[in-house]
Amino acid sequence: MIRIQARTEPSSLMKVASPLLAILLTLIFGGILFSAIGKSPSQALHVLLIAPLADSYNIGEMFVKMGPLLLCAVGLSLCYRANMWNIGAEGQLLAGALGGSAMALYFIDSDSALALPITLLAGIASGMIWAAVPTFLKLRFNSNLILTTIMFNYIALYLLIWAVHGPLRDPQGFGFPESAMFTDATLLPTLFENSRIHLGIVFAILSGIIGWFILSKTHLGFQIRVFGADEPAARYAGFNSKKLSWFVMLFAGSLAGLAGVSETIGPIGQLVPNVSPGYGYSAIIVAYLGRLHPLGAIIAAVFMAVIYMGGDLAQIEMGIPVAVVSMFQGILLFFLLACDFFINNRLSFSNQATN
Amino acid sequence: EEPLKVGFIYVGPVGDLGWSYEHDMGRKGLEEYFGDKVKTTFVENVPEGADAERVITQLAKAGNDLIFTTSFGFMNPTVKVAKRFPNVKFEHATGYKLDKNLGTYVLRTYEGRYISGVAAGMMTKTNTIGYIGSFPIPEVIRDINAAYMGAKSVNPDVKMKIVWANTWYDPGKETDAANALMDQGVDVMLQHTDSPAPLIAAEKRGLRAIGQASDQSKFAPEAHIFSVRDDWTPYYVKRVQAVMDGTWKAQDFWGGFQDDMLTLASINPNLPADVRAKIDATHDAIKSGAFKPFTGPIKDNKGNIAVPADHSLTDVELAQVNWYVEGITDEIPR
Amino acid sequence: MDSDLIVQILFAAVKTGTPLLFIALGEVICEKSGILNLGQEGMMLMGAVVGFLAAYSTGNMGFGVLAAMIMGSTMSLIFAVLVLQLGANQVATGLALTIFGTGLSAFVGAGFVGQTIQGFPPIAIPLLSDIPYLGRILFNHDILVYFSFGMTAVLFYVVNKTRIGLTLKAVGENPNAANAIGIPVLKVRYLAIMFGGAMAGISGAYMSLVYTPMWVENMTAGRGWIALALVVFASWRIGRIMLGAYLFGLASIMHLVLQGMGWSISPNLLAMLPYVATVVVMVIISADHFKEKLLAPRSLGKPFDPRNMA
Amino acid sequence: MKTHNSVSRLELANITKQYPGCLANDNISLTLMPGEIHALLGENGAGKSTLVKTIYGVVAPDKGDIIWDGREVSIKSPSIARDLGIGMVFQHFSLFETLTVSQNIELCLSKAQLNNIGDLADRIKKLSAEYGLNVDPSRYIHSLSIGERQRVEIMRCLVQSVKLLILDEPTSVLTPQEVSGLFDVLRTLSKEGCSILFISHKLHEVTEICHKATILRGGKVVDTCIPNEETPATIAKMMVGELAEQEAGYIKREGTNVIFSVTNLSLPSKHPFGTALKDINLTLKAGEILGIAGVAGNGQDELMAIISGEDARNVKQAISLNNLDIGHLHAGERRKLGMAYVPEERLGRGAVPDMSLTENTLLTHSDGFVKNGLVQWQSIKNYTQTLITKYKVKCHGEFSEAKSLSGGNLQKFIMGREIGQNPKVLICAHPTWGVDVGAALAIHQALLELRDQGAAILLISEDIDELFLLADRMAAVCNGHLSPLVKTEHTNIDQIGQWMAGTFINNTSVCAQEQEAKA
Ligand SMILES: Nc1ncnc2c1ncn2[C@@H]1O[C@H](COP(=O)(O)OP(=O)(O)OP(=O)(O)O)[C@@H](O)[C@H]1O
Ligand SMILES: Nc1ncnc2c1ncn2[C@@H]1O[C@H](COP(=O)(O)OP(=O)(O)OP(=O)(O)O)[C@@H](O)[C@H]1O
Ligand SMILES: [Mg+2]
Ligand SMILES: [Mg+2]
Repeated sequence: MIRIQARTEPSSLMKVASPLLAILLTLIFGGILFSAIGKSPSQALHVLLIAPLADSYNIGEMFVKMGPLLLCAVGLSLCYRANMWNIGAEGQLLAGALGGSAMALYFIDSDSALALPITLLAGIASGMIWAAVPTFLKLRFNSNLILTTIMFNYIALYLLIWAVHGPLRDPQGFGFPESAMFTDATLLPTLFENSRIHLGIVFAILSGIIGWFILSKTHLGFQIRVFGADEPAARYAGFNSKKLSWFVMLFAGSLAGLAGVSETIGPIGQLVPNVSPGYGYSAIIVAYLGRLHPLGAIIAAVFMAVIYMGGDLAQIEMGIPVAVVSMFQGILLFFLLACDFFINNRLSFSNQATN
Repeated sequence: EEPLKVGFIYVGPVGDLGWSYEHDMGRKGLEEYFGDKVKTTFVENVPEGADAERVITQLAKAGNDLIFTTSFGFMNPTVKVAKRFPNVKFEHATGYKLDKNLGTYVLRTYEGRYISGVAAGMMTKTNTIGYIGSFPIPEVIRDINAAYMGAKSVNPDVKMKIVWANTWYDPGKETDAANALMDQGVDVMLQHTDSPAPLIAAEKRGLRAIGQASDQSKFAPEAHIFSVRDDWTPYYVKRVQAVMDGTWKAQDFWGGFQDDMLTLASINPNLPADVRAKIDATHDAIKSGAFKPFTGPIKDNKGNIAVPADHSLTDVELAQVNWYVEGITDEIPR
Repeated sequence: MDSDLIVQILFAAVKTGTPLLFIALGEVICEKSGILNLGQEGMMLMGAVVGFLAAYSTGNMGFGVLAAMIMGSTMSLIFAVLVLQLGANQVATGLALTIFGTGLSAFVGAGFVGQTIQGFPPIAIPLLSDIPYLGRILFNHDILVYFSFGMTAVLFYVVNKTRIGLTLKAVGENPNAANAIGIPVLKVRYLAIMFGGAMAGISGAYMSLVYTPMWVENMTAGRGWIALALVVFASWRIGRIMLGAYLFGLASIMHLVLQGMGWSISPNLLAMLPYVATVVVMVIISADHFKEKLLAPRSLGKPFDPRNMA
Repeated sequence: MKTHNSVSRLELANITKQYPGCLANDNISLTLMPGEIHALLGENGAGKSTLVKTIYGVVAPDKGDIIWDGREVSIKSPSIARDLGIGMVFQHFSLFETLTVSQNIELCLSKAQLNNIGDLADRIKKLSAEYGLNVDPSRYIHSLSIGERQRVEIMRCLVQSVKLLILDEPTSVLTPQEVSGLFDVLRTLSKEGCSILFISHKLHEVTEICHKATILRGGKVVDTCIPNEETPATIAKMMVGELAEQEAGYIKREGTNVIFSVTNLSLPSKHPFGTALKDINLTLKAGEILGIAGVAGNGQDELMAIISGEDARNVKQAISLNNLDIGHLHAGERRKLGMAYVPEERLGRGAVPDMSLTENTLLTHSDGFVKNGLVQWQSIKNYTQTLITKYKVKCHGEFSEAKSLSGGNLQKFIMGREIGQNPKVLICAHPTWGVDVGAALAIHQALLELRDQGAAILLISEDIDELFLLADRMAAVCNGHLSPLVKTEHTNIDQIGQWMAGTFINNTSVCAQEQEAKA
């Protein structure tokens, strides 16, 4: 008889093995799915998971895709570690894109060396403001953070759409909702030729390392972890909960804002209505896949970027509809979540309790 | 002989029954016409942000000879990719940036909209027609003007209420918008959004509506006056043929009734005879080129001359319409 | 505005609020048992597509609704197994369910885009619909709207007056204690989650069978998220959920109505209205600390594993 | 007393329960006669709670039989246990705060039982009167004091006529008066033929009321006895396995200068059902232990919160340390000035369950371990190891998670951590609540040692015996009022007991009245 038993201590082997097991199960399941719709499973899985990393162009694009995911996810990891249920990375990202673009347009005729840093700062500040309002409402009026951040996502979206149809619209753009293309002074430099990898990706990876450093090496990070794991203990210890809440929220807001501005002055090069295909929401998944660990988020962001790209490639190369791809992603996530069960539990194959 | 590879990139899902759906119908028409002389590929649901450039690049890298990028937001990414792949030909819908290997193509939807206005102006009993706008871009502003001029030409007292739904495609919201208009006395609905929801809403109330982009008659057998159908197939066939013949050149193309890219579909047989006759007459005049809706003198709603007498707006001028014609009391939202 | 227009607007507010009402009712029951399911959007889409397919292929609308409810709870069962049996994180599992449901619904519905069905006709309730104003606002709807009225009343009764309601609250407040006195915590949570799924399913069916009787991808357009906000907004009270759903319905059509009346504020700014209004109302309501604390299910979102029970 | 009957009420045979990493019950057998009050004794973690949960159907045993009234039964769930006539009062209460008393009781009854009872509220009122339990069926649990909550738990068992009542450490939260009230109820029940299984760490209670006792150690039955033939000391020996040191009495001290004081502190409660503090005045001298007695829920938590700064409301003038007003400082700042606290709840407040002992050291002890905002993990680790050795904390090592420690060991660790900061003032709440004899002794000695080094200690406890043992001066709280402070030698249990009931307030029982009004 097979029985489920709780482990005395979380298994560190399974912490590594469980994602691998999940991927294996997904491959099997995905294979069945693809053969069911009449596509070669091996080819489909290759296109979905390997092809995105198969050549230098694709690898570069993978980094481009992971950048905003990672920036948002690192901030969210810290928030969730502190029990601040910030669902608002999307809005903070859009605010960053909006604020940064406004600044980039202000510098449109400039070649000042300060234009780029100021533009970045404008984006960061806008993201922080967008995080600050729900934080303030929570701390001052006790409003539910999940709710206010979701609402602020929508508000940011409409604000951005309004701006791009109105004040920030390109006067030479035939009335289409796009800003003028930014000039070099405010564009993020790319790092390699023939690739869109830009400085924002360096920021993203740095943010992961900084997030890890804060959490595991600093007293502030320790306080954040205590605050999230056990709020009464944090209060007992005399940690300043308001300060911690502000810190994680503003940190997350600044990173999401940086992600937003980096998209507009990076690969896009102008403000458009669709800056984000939902990075702020996907980042929630990235944060959890990375186990709310900033370094884990780096790996998770790579992984998510790969399957998003794989989705597009699967359409191009095999005509697999995008719907199947998002089913595949959903299944993968289910398995990842399910396999974590074995970190704290194991199967035992006897029906007698042993000593 | 290798088939010609043609790539498409859509902003929405092909199942949206609207813009992307119609382009995909065009792609299917293309396949049907050429059989195995072409091989088409499409990518749906591509966001108009940083992803677009990658997907277009990947289509180019996958060996496509001709790539249609079918949404305005793909303009700058297409321009960038076109520079890097000089041997691949690109066509971008609704944009205005050209290059040696990059052409643009636009529908003269305002032609259909003018006929819609004529029909609506004749059919309205409350003298109030409604227009659901998506976003205030030139194409939509232009079409609002065309519709209103059409209505005014047959009914001098007609008023038009405009509601912006802020979406190209959200059946729920379009229903809300249609109901909001009909609550306020509108009895004929026009819409510049893509779902049949406004027709369904009109059908439920026993009022009238006009289908947009595809033949939407079956959603509202009673309410439906006619649909102005977008048909991309003729254009796609023509351009693919040009590539096959080696005659393809980048161009800025505007297509309408004359090019069979717009058609009146499923005109309701129960229309009064005079209405039917007027619709046919207007359609024929536009199709033959005898009548161009934006022909002066036209004043804007601030009283300025927008189109001088005896002048018809050129395509470039049409692309820049950012005023409402006289008689529309609203302001263009900013 | 004349009274006629006001009546029409309120009528529309009820209609617009109905899908939100359904899904929020499901979510509130789920949350009362201590489970936060962010998979609303996915379940709702599956309800919409399956409801449409069933109604389309059988020609029977009632069958469509039933199928949507079954589908919704089947989807929620995936969530339930992961969260309850395997102790997976609720937030992440819910989001995964949304991604999965979005894809699966598009896949399932691909062949049915552009098909039409008849939809539920409005039924004026005799006598009640003759009440001045109110009759036209409330009693001139289709059968699903009446079902939502009935559902609200039943849930109000069950949650506040019955043993089932007590059990639900007990499990949501303190699953360990509930387990200790012999309440089958997991079973209660399974049922609550599946009820939530069924309601999400019917909410989706309302979109595809009544509101705009057709299927298109992603047709729920974010209503699942709004429902989550509504539950908090209503402080987990059934009556307030109904009010909130209609208020949100009203706010989301008001900007269209105002435009029709010639207001020249940017439509994009007007479109923020419902969201801004929600935040403002929320701030006003939640200023009352004490009540809020008593009403929120105390174990919401926290894992519970009977095997680890001390 | 016992109704002698040939059939036993309950018989346990070879009950075994394995938890991951721990054999909680090892072949336990036990017999219980009708009307018998049977004590279950043992150190922390001996397996007492596990055994009674098995009987109540909350825990499924791996092995063993349960024989009820002569029939073998399988108790798969609490509802089956209740149908048999078994009722249980849990060590950690299983009440729902947002529900009323009668709703809580209803949840424990099956449909059939409910129908038998008729009107539940009436039945509760009737039983209330009969047993002197004073429970109002319409009140919400969150508005009840701990003592009242326990009466609800007992009421929950009484509404269905119980044949076996299980009480897991029922007295640890009661005043002496409440304890004797409880014992009256238990004796009445016993006379009616109800068997009682009684778990307590207070051995004199066991000798007072129990007919028989079973002693567990490490999950095994190690002994049985007739308690009134034994003394607490001999029973303790059976439990621990060696002769426990007797705590006969410690030297009392005078204290030197006043180092900490609270002056005219009045404060409304933050929580809807908390207690407001009313004109509290107290002084605390270096080198003394000031004990504060009181029934739970009379303002101790509020007092502790405002003194520690967890309650962040500004009471600048009211609290001073070394003649410095500190009432406006937040908790962290007060710690820096030399204050330390041991809270009542050790897991979840005094320590973070999922963090290692090393991390839990850093929780309150960051002085010297944080440089430029960076944590010096290596030195904290070393320091934690010394704490573990010094206070004989039983654990795998400094990396053990706090939740893996038993209550007593965790308490020793927390005491050690707080004492290790050389506090000028230590505020300590219920330091030995639910802790076994051996651990309690160690904790007492640590407190006395700290006092003798010149620290001022404020000891809040519900255990009067402990207060008399340790405190140099004493006071009592009742409904937010603080009684006068007296030297321990100058008072006695009786007077403190009366003060706990509020007699010091205008010499009348205002407290009782106010409590009435609150209800
Ligand atoms: N020398 C040390 N001694 C004890 N604990 C340490 C030491 N160095 C780091 N730590 C702790 O070990 C962990 C290392 O940090 P890490 O970034 O792995 O975070 P974590 O909280 O353990 O994350 P997770 O548990 O998700 O892996 C932190 O908890 C940190 O407090
Ligand atoms: N759910 C559980 N999982 C793992 N171990 C457990 C669990 N519950 C109890 N234990 C362990 O079983 C042993 C017996 O625990 P139990 O609660 O029965 O002790 P106890 O005698 O009641 O102690 P105390 O006097 O502290 O209440 C302890 O070592 C405890 O850590
Ligand atoms: Mg115990
Ligand atoms: Mg204990």
